[in-house]
Amino acid sequence: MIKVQTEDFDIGVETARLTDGNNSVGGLACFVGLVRDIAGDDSIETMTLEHYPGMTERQLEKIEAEARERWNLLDTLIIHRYGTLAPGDRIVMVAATSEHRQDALESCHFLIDWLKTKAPFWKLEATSHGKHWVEARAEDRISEERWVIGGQNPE
Amino acid sequence: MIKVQTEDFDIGVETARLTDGNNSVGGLACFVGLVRDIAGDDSIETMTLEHYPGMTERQLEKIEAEARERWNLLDTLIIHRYGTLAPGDRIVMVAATSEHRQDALESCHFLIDWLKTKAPFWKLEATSHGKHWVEARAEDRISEERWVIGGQNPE
Amino acid sequence: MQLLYFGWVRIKMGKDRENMDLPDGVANVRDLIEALRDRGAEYEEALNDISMVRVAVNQELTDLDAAVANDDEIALFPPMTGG
Amino acid sequence: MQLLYFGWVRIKMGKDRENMDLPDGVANVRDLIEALRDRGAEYEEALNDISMVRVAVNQELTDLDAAVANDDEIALFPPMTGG
Repeated sequence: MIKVQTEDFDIGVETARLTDGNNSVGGLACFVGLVRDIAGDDSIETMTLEHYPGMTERQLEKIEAEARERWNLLDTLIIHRYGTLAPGDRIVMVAATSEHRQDALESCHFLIDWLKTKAPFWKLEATSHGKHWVEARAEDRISEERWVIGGQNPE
Repeated sequence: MIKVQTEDFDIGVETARLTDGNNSVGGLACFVGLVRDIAGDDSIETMTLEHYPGMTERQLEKIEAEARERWNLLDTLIIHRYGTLAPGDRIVMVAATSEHRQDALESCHFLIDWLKTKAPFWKLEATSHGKHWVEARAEDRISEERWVIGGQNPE
Repeated sequence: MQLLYFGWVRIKMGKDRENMDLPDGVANVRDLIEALRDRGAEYEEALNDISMVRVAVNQELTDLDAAVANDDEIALFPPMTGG
Repeated sequence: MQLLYFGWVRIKMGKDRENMDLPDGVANVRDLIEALRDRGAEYEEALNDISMVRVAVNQELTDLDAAVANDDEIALFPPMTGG
Protein backbone atom coordinates (compact mmCIF):
# COMPACT_ATOMS: atom_id res chain seq x y z
CA MET A 1 0.00 0.00 0.00
CA ILE A 2 1.10 3.52 -0.87
CA LYS A 3 0.14 6.63 1.06
CA VAL A 4 1.30 10.14 0.17
CA GLN A 5 0.00 12.55 2.76
CA THR A 6 0.63 15.66 4.82
CA GLU A 7 -0.57 14.08 8.10
CA ASP A 8 1.62 12.23 10.53
CA PHE A 9 1.27 8.46 10.88
CA ASP A 10 1.29 6.10 13.85
CA ILE A 11 3.93 3.35 13.63
CA GLY A 12 1.99 1.10 16.01
CA VAL A 13 -1.24 1.40 14.03
CA GLU A 14 0.49 0.92 10.68
CA THR A 15 2.49 -2.12 11.75
CA ALA A 16 -0.62 -3.66 13.35
CA ARG A 17 -2.47 -3.29 10.04
CA LEU A 18 0.28 -5.28 8.34
CA THR A 19 0.26 -8.15 10.80
CA ASP A 20 -3.15 -8.39 12.49
CA GLY A 21 -5.24 -11.28 11.28
CA ASN A 22 -2.50 -12.76 9.11
CA ASN A 23 -0.85 -15.55 11.07
CA SER A 24 1.46 -16.53 8.25
CA VAL A 25 3.57 -13.44 9.02
CA GLY A 26 6.85 -14.52 10.61
CA GLY A 27 8.64 -11.19 10.35
CA LEU A 28 7.96 -7.50 9.96
CA ALA A 29 10.74 -5.08 9.05
CA CYS A 30 10.22 -1.37 9.00
CA PHE A 31 12.19 1.81 8.56
CA VAL A 32 11.11 5.30 9.57
CA GLY A 33 12.94 8.45 8.43
CA LEU A 34 12.74 11.58 10.57
CA VAL A 35 13.69 15.24 10.21
CA ARG A 36 17.03 15.86 11.91
CA ASP A 37 17.77 19.12 13.71
CA ILE A 38 21.20 19.56 12.13
CA ALA A 39 22.33 19.82 8.50
CA GLY A 40 26.11 20.14 8.32
CA ASP A 41 26.85 23.08 10.66
CA ASP A 42 23.38 24.61 10.46
CA SER A 43 20.49 24.00 12.78
CA ILE A 44 17.28 23.20 10.95
CA GLU A 45 14.11 25.09 11.75
CA THR A 46 11.82 23.44 9.20
CA MET A 47 11.99 21.11 6.25
CA THR A 48 9.47 21.56 3.45
CA LEU A 49 8.89 18.62 1.16
CA GLU A 50 7.60 19.27 -2.32
CA HIS A 51 6.57 16.43 -4.61
CA TYR A 52 5.12 15.67 -8.04
CA PRO A 53 1.57 14.46 -7.43
CA GLY A 54 0.69 11.61 -9.74
CA MET A 55 4.25 10.73 -10.59
CA THR A 56 5.03 10.19 -6.89
CA GLU A 57 2.36 7.53 -6.54
CA ARG A 58 3.46 5.87 -9.80
CA GLN A 59 7.08 5.74 -8.72
CA LEU A 60 6.26 4.41 -5.27
CA GLU A 61 4.00 1.76 -6.78
CA LYS A 62 6.78 0.70 -9.14
CA ILE A 63 9.27 0.41 -6.28
CA GLU A 64 6.76 -1.57 -4.24
CA ALA A 65 6.01 -3.88 -7.21
CA GLU A 66 9.74 -4.42 -7.73
CA ALA A 67 10.14 -5.45 -4.09
CA ARG A 68 7.23 -7.87 -4.32
CA GLU A 69 8.75 -9.42 -7.43
CA ARG A 70 12.19 -9.85 -5.92
CA TRP A 71 11.24 -11.10 -2.47
CA ASN A 72 8.64 -13.43 -1.08
CA LEU A 73 6.48 -10.87 0.73
CA LEU A 74 3.07 -10.96 2.33
CA ASP A 75 2.51 -7.22 2.43
CA THR A 76 4.31 -3.92 1.93
CA LEU A 77 3.69 -0.34 2.95
CA ILE A 78 5.15 2.99 1.91
CA ILE A 79 3.98 6.19 3.60
CA HIS A 80 5.61 9.45 2.49
CA ARG A 81 4.67 12.83 3.89
CA TYR A 82 4.99 16.20 2.16
CA GLY A 83 4.52 19.79 3.33
CA THR A 84 6.36 21.60 6.09
CA LEU A 85 7.84 19.50 8.89
CA ALA A 86 9.90 20.27 11.99
CA PRO A 87 12.88 18.44 13.54
CA GLY A 88 11.73 15.19 15.13
CA ASP A 89 8.82 14.79 12.70
CA ARG A 90 8.41 11.52 10.85
CA ILE A 91 8.88 11.88 7.07
CA VAL A 92 8.63 8.41 5.66
CA MET A 93 7.86 4.84 6.66
CA VAL A 94 8.50 1.69 4.68
CA ALA A 95 7.59 -1.77 5.92
CA ALA A 96 7.40 -5.32 4.66
CA THR A 97 6.04 -8.56 6.11
CA SER A 98 7.08 -12.06 5.10
CA GLU A 99 7.11 -15.63 6.32
CA HIS A 100 10.86 -15.58 6.84
CA ARG A 101 12.84 -12.66 8.17
CA GLN A 102 15.42 -12.20 5.41
CA ASP A 103 12.74 -11.31 2.84
CA ALA A 104 11.27 -8.64 5.10
CA LEU A 105 14.66 -7.22 6.12
CA GLU A 106 16.18 -7.06 2.66
CA SER A 107 13.10 -5.67 0.96
CA CYS A 108 12.68 -3.01 3.64
CA HIS A 109 16.26 -1.90 3.02
CA PHE A 110 15.65 -1.96 -0.74
CA LEU A 111 12.43 0.09 -0.46
CA ILE A 112 14.05 2.97 1.39
CA ASP A 113 17.22 2.90 -0.74
CA TRP A 114 15.30 3.16 -4.02
CA LEU A 115 12.84 5.67 -2.68
CA LYS A 116 15.71 8.06 -1.90
CA THR A 117 16.70 8.51 -5.54
CA LYS A 118 13.56 7.49 -7.45
CA ALA A 119 10.67 9.17 -5.63
CA PRO A 120 10.05 12.72 -6.93
CA PHE A 121 10.46 14.68 -3.70
CA TRP A 122 12.56 17.78 -3.12
CA LYS A 123 13.45 19.14 0.29
CA LEU A 124 13.87 22.77 1.24
CA GLU A 125 15.56 23.27 4.60
CA ALA A 126 15.05 26.49 6.51
CA THR A 127 18.08 26.97 8.77
CA SER A 128 19.47 29.70 10.97
CA HIS A 129 21.52 30.74 7.88
CA GLY A 130 18.66 30.83 5.40
CA LYS A 131 16.93 28.36 3.14
CA HIS A 132 18.58 25.83 0.92
CA TRP A 133 17.63 22.80 -1.12
CA VAL A 134 18.86 19.45 0.10
CA GLU A 135 21.24 18.09 -2.53
CA ALA A 136 21.15 14.53 -3.79
CA ARG A 137 23.95 12.58 -2.12
CA ALA A 138 26.45 10.43 -3.99
CA GLU A 139 26.10 7.76 -1.27
CA ASP A 140 22.39 7.49 -2.06
CA ARG A 141 23.18 6.78 -5.69
CA ILE A 142 25.62 4.08 -4.59
CA SER A 143 22.99 2.58 -2.25
CA GLU A 144 20.50 2.60 -5.11
CA GLU A 145 22.91 0.82 -7.44
CA ARG A 146 23.64 -1.87 -4.90
CA TRP A 147 20.16 -3.26 -5.69
CA VAL A 148 20.47 -3.12 -9.49
CA ILE A 149 20.31 -6.64 -10.97
CA GLY A 150 22.19 -7.41 -14.18
CA GLY A 151 22.26 -3.79 -15.29
CA GLN A 152 18.46 -3.64 -14.95
CA ASN A 153 17.50 -0.46 -13.15
CA PRO A 154 13.90 0.32 -14.04
CA GLU A 155 13.35 4.01 -13.28
CA MET B 1 18.08 -1.43 26.21
CA ILE B 2 17.31 -5.09 26.83
CA LYS B 3 13.96 -6.45 27.98
CA VAL B 4 13.24 -10.14 28.57
CA GLN B 5 9.62 -10.53 29.48
CA THR B 6 6.46 -12.61 29.21
CA GLU B 7 4.21 -9.60 28.39
CA ASP B 8 3.47 -8.36 24.92
CA PHE B 9 4.96 -5.04 23.77
CA ASP B 10 3.57 -2.13 21.78
CA ILE B 11 5.61 -1.30 18.67
CA GLY B 12 4.31 2.28 18.60
CA VAL B 13 5.22 2.94 22.23
CA GLU B 14 8.63 1.30 21.91
CA THR B 15 9.60 3.13 18.72
CA ALA B 16 8.37 6.44 20.18
CA ARG B 17 10.65 5.91 23.21
CA LEU B 18 13.60 5.56 20.85
CA THR B 19 12.92 8.74 18.88
CA ASP B 20 10.92 11.18 21.03
CA GLY B 21 12.97 14.09 22.29
CA ASN B 22 16.06 13.19 20.31
CA ASN B 23 16.07 15.30 17.17
CA SER B 24 19.39 13.97 15.95
CA VAL B 25 17.64 10.73 14.93
CA GLY B 26 17.46 10.55 11.14
CA GLY B 27 16.41 6.92 10.88
CA LEU B 28 14.81 4.15 12.91
CA ALA B 29 14.94 0.55 11.74
CA CYS B 30 13.08 -2.21 13.49
CA PHE B 31 12.28 -5.85 13.08
CA VAL B 32 9.52 -7.78 14.82
CA GLY B 33 9.30 -11.58 14.80
CA LEU B 34 5.93 -13.25 15.22
CA VAL B 35 4.63 -16.78 15.82
CA ARG B 36 3.53 -18.30 12.52
CA ASP B 37 0.55 -20.64 12.29
CA ILE B 38 2.38 -23.21 10.16
CA ALA B 39 5.55 -25.24 10.69
CA GLY B 40 6.27 -27.42 7.69
CA ASP B 41 3.00 -29.29 7.15
CA ASP B 42 1.73 -28.88 10.69
CA SER B 43 -0.50 -26.19 12.05
CA ILE B 44 0.84 -24.60 15.20
CA GLU B 45 -1.38 -24.31 18.27
CA THR B 46 1.12 -22.77 20.65
CA MET B 47 4.82 -22.01 20.86
CA THR B 48 6.48 -22.13 24.27
CA LEU B 49 9.76 -20.27 24.63
CA GLU B 50 12.15 -21.38 27.34
CA HIS B 51 15.28 -19.39 28.14
CA TYR B 52 18.28 -19.27 30.45
CA PRO B 53 17.65 -16.35 32.81
CA GLY B 54 20.83 -14.45 33.47
CA MET B 55 22.69 -15.77 30.46
CA THR B 56 19.96 -14.44 28.17
CA GLU B 57 20.43 -10.89 29.40
CA ARG B 58 24.21 -11.22 29.17
CA GLN B 59 24.08 -12.51 25.60
CA LEU B 60 21.62 -9.84 24.48
CA GLU B 61 23.76 -7.14 26.09
CA LYS B 62 26.82 -8.46 24.29
CA ILE B 63 25.02 -8.45 20.94
CA GLU B 64 23.76 -4.93 21.58
CA ALA B 65 27.27 -3.75 22.58
CA GLU B 66 28.70 -5.33 19.43
CA ALA B 67 26.18 -3.41 17.29
CA ARG B 68 26.99 -0.15 19.02
CA GLU B 69 30.69 -0.72 18.43
CA ARG B 70 30.29 -1.54 14.75
CA TRP B 71 27.77 1.12 13.75
CA ASN B 72 27.20 4.74 14.62
CA LEU B 73 24.02 4.38 16.64
CA LEU B 74 22.04 6.67 18.87
CA ASP B 75 20.01 3.98 20.61
CA THR B 76 19.18 0.30 20.41
CA LEU B 77 16.45 -1.93 21.79
CA ILE B 78 16.00 -5.68 22.10
CA ILE B 79 12.78 -7.08 23.56
CA HIS B 80 12.44 -10.86 23.74
CA ARG B 81 9.42 -12.64 25.15
CA TYR B 82 9.32 -16.08 26.74
CA GLY B 83 6.49 -18.31 27.90
CA THR B 84 3.60 -19.73 25.88
CA LEU B 85 2.53 -17.79 22.79
CA ALA B 86 -0.08 -18.32 20.08
CA PRO B 87 0.08 -17.78 16.30
CA GLY B 88 0.10 -14.06 15.53
CA ASP B 89 1.77 -13.18 18.82
CA ARG B 90 4.88 -11.00 18.77
CA ILE B 91 7.99 -12.83 20.00
CA VAL B 92 10.84 -10.41 19.55
CA MET B 93 11.58 -6.82 18.57
CA VAL B 94 14.94 -5.31 17.72
CA ALA B 95 15.38 -1.66 16.79
CA ALA B 96 18.15 0.85 16.22
CA THR B 97 18.23 4.60 15.69
CA SER B 98 20.99 6.55 13.96
CA GLU B 99 21.70 9.83 12.24
CA HIS B 100 21.96 8.13 8.85
CA ARG B 101 19.81 5.28 7.66
CA GLN B 102 22.43 2.70 6.70
CA ASP B 103 23.65 2.41 10.31
CA ALA B 104 20.13 1.77 11.60
CA LEU B 105 19.24 -0.67 8.81
CA GLU B 106 22.41 -2.74 8.92
CA SER B 107 22.58 -2.94 12.71
CA CYS B 108 18.91 -3.95 12.94
CA HIS B 109 19.59 -6.79 10.52
CA PHE B 110 22.69 -7.74 12.49
CA LEU B 111 20.84 -7.72 15.83
CA ILE B 112 18.19 -10.19 14.73
CA ASP B 113 20.65 -12.41 12.84
CA TRP B 114 22.93 -12.80 15.85
CA LEU B 115 20.10 -13.16 18.30
CA LYS B 116 18.83 -16.20 16.36
CA THR B 117 21.91 -18.30 17.12
CA LYS B 118 23.41 -16.60 20.19
CA ALA B 119 20.48 -15.93 22.51
CA PRO B 120 19.75 -18.91 24.79
CA PHE B 121 16.12 -19.56 23.86
CA TRP B 122 14.51 -22.86 22.91
CA LYS B 123 11.13 -23.20 21.28
CA LEU B 124 8.63 -26.00 21.80
CA GLU B 125 5.86 -26.04 19.21
CA ALA B 126 2.55 -27.73 20.00
CA THR B 127 1.00 -28.78 16.70
CA SER B 128 -1.92 -30.91 15.61
CA HIS B 129 0.59 -33.80 15.46
CA GLY B 130 2.11 -33.33 18.88
CA LYS B 131 4.89 -31.30 20.40
CA HIS B 132 8.34 -30.86 18.98
CA TRP B 133 11.36 -28.69 19.55
CA VAL B 134 12.20 -26.16 16.85
CA GLU B 135 15.56 -27.15 15.39
CA ALA B 136 18.35 -24.67 14.73
CA ARG B 137 18.42 -23.91 11.02
CA ALA B 138 21.55 -24.04 8.87
CA GLU B 139 20.47 -20.78 7.19
CA ASP B 140 20.55 -19.04 10.56
CA ARG B 141 24.13 -20.11 11.08
CA ILE B 142 24.99 -18.74 7.62
CA SER B 143 23.21 -15.46 8.41
CA GLU B 144 25.14 -15.25 11.66
CA GLU B 145 28.45 -15.81 9.92
CA ARG B 146 27.77 -13.12 7.36
CA TRP B 147 28.43 -10.60 10.15
CA VAL B 148 31.64 -12.17 11.43
CA ILE B 149 34.56 -9.81 10.93
CA GLY B 150 38.05 -11.22 10.31
CA GLY B 151 37.27 -14.52 11.99
CA GLN B 152 36.13 -12.69 15.14
CA ASN B 153 32.87 -14.16 16.34
CA PRO B 154 32.56 -13.34 20.02
CA GLU B 155 29.98 -15.70 21.48
CA MET C 1 2.34 20.76 -23.98
CA GLN C 2 2.10 21.08 -20.21
CA LEU C 3 5.41 21.98 -18.53
CA LEU C 4 5.91 21.40 -14.81
CA TYR C 5 8.81 22.65 -12.68
CA PHE C 6 9.88 21.45 -9.23
CA GLY C 7 12.50 22.26 -6.60
CA TRP C 8 15.02 24.92 -7.51
CA VAL C 9 14.03 24.68 -11.18
CA ARG C 10 10.60 25.98 -10.07
CA ILE C 11 12.15 28.73 -7.93
CA LYS C 12 14.47 29.93 -10.69
CA MET C 13 11.64 29.79 -13.24
CA GLY C 14 9.42 31.79 -10.90
CA LYS C 15 6.49 29.47 -11.71
CA ASP C 16 5.50 25.87 -11.19
CA ARG C 17 3.79 25.20 -14.53
CA GLU C 18 2.93 26.61 -17.93
CA ASN C 19 1.23 25.58 -21.13
CA MET C 20 3.18 26.02 -24.32
CA ASP C 21 2.97 24.87 -27.93
CA LEU C 22 5.77 22.55 -28.90
CA PRO C 23 8.39 24.92 -30.39
CA ASP C 24 9.32 24.35 -34.04
CA GLY C 25 12.10 21.87 -34.62
CA VAL C 26 11.88 20.32 -31.14
CA ALA C 27 11.90 16.52 -31.30
CA ASN C 28 13.31 15.51 -27.94
CA VAL C 29 13.89 16.76 -24.40
CA ARG C 30 17.34 18.13 -25.22
CA ASP C 31 15.91 20.24 -28.06
CA LEU C 32 13.15 21.45 -25.75
CA ILE C 33 15.56 22.57 -23.04
CA GLU C 34 17.67 24.41 -25.65
CA ALA C 35 14.54 26.14 -26.97
CA LEU C 36 13.42 27.08 -23.45
CA ARG C 37 16.79 28.62 -22.60
CA ASP C 38 16.22 31.18 -25.39
CA ARG C 39 12.97 32.35 -23.83
CA GLY C 40 14.48 34.58 -21.14
CA ALA C 41 16.87 35.02 -18.23
CA GLU C 42 14.84 32.88 -15.80
CA TYR C 43 14.87 29.93 -18.21
CA GLU C 44 18.58 30.36 -18.87
CA GLU C 45 19.17 30.52 -15.10
CA ALA C 46 17.08 27.43 -14.34
CA LEU C 47 18.35 25.27 -17.20
CA ASN C 48 21.91 26.54 -17.38
CA ASP C 49 23.53 23.33 -16.11
CA ILE C 50 21.76 20.61 -18.04
CA SER C 51 23.65 17.92 -16.10
CA MET C 52 21.70 18.93 -12.98
CA VAL C 53 18.28 18.74 -14.64
CA ARG C 54 16.18 15.59 -14.54
CA VAL C 55 13.14 15.02 -16.72
CA ALA C 56 9.88 13.08 -16.72
CA VAL C 57 7.62 12.77 -19.76
CA ASN C 58 4.05 11.87 -18.85
CA GLN C 59 5.17 11.12 -15.29
CA GLU C 60 7.79 8.61 -16.40
CA LEU C 61 11.40 9.35 -15.62
CA THR C 62 13.41 9.52 -18.83
CA ASP C 63 16.48 11.19 -20.36
CA LEU C 64 17.44 14.02 -22.71
CA ASP C 65 17.00 11.86 -25.81
CA ALA C 66 13.35 11.07 -25.07
CA ALA C 67 10.89 12.18 -27.76
CA VAL C 68 8.38 14.90 -26.87
CA ALA C 69 5.02 15.70 -28.48
CA ASN C 70 2.57 18.53 -28.11
CA ASP C 71 0.18 16.60 -25.86
CA ASP C 72 2.86 15.54 -23.39
CA GLU C 73 3.18 16.50 -19.73
CA ILE C 74 6.87 17.30 -19.31
CA ALA C 75 8.43 17.92 -15.92
CA LEU C 76 11.88 19.40 -15.30
CA PHE C 77 13.43 19.17 -11.84
CA PRO C 78 16.63 18.67 -9.82
CA PRO C 79 17.81 15.19 -8.78
CA MET C 80 15.17 13.69 -6.50
CA THR C 81 15.69 13.49 -2.74
CA GLY C 82 13.00 11.17 -1.43
CA GLY C 83 12.89 9.42 1.90
CA MET D 1 28.87 -27.52 40.83
CA GLN D 2 25.46 -26.36 39.68
CA LEU D 3 24.22 -28.09 36.51
CA LEU D 4 21.42 -26.58 34.42
CA TYR D 5 19.57 -28.25 31.54
CA PHE D 6 17.43 -26.62 28.85
CA GLY D 7 15.28 -27.64 25.86
CA TRP D 8 15.25 -31.32 25.01
CA VAL D 9 18.29 -31.89 27.21
CA ARG D 10 16.08 -30.89 30.13
CA ILE D 11 13.20 -33.10 28.94
CA LYS D 12 15.42 -36.15 28.46
CA MET D 13 17.10 -35.55 31.82
CA GLY D 14 13.73 -35.24 33.49
CA LYS D 15 14.98 -32.26 35.52
CA ASP D 16 16.08 -28.72 34.89
CA ARG D 17 18.93 -28.52 37.43
CA GLU D 18 20.96 -30.41 39.99
CA ASN D 19 23.87 -29.88 42.33
CA MET D 20 26.77 -32.27 42.08
CA ASP D 21 30.34 -32.50 43.26
CA LEU D 22 32.85 -32.32 40.47
CA PRO D 23 33.48 -36.03 39.62
CA ASP D 24 37.03 -37.28 40.07
CA GLY D 25 39.27 -36.86 37.04
CA VAL D 26 37.02 -34.30 35.36
CA ALA D 27 39.00 -31.31 34.10
CA ASN D 28 36.91 -30.02 31.22
CA VAL D 29 33.40 -30.07 29.77
CA ARG D 30 34.08 -33.14 27.64
CA ASP D 31 35.22 -35.11 30.70
CA LEU D 32 32.13 -33.95 32.57
CA ILE D 33 29.75 -35.09 29.84
CA GLU D 34 31.47 -38.48 29.70
CA ALA D 35 31.15 -38.80 33.48
CA LEU D 36 27.47 -37.79 33.39
CA ARG D 37 26.67 -40.39 30.73
CA ASP D 38 27.69 -43.11 33.19
CA ARG D 39 25.15 -41.92 35.75
CA GLY D 40 22.07 -43.49 34.17
CA ALA D 41 19.84 -44.01 31.15
CA GLU D 42 18.40 -40.48 31.20
CA TYR D 43 21.90 -38.95 31.09
CA GLU D 44 22.96 -41.34 28.32
CA GLU D 45 19.81 -40.45 26.38
CA ALA D 46 20.25 -36.68 26.79
CA LEU D 47 23.98 -36.54 26.11
CA ASN D 48 24.21 -39.37 23.59
CA ASP D 49 25.00 -37.15 20.59
CA ILE D 50 27.63 -34.79 21.91
CA SER D 51 27.67 -32.86 18.60
CA MET D 52 24.16 -31.64 19.40
CA VAL D 53 24.97 -30.41 22.89
CA ARG D 54 26.02 -26.84 23.57
CA VAL D 55 27.55 -25.67 26.81
CA ALA D 56 27.85 -22.53 28.89
CA VAL D 57 30.16 -22.21 31.88
CA ASN D 58 29.14 -19.45 34.26
CA GLN D 59 26.68 -18.17 31.66
CA GLU D 60 29.38 -17.81 29.00
CA LEU D 61 29.05 -19.90 25.87
CA THR D 62 32.08 -22.12 25.49
CA ASP D 63 33.18 -25.47 24.06
CA LEU D 64 34.01 -29.02 25.15
CA ASP D 65 37.60 -28.13 25.99
CA ALA D 66 36.63 -25.48 28.52
CA ALA D 67 37.91 -26.09 32.05
CA VAL D 68 35.35 -26.77 34.79
CA ALA D 69 35.68 -26.31 38.56
CA ASN D 70 33.53 -27.25 41.50
CA ASP D 71 32.08 -23.76 41.98
CA ASP D 72 31.00 -23.36 38.35
CA GLU D 73 27.48 -23.04 36.97
CA ILE D 74 27.43 -25.33 33.96
CA ALA D 75 24.55 -25.42 31.49
CA LEU D 76 23.96 -28.06 28.83
CA PHE D 77 21.43 -27.43 26.07
CA PRO D 78 20.58 -27.88 22.36
CA PRO D 79 21.63 -25.30 19.75
CA MET D 80 19.90 -22.03 20.59
CA THR D 81 16.90 -20.81 18.61
CA GLY D 82 16.40 -17.20 19.57
CA GLY D 83 14.37 -14.59 17.74
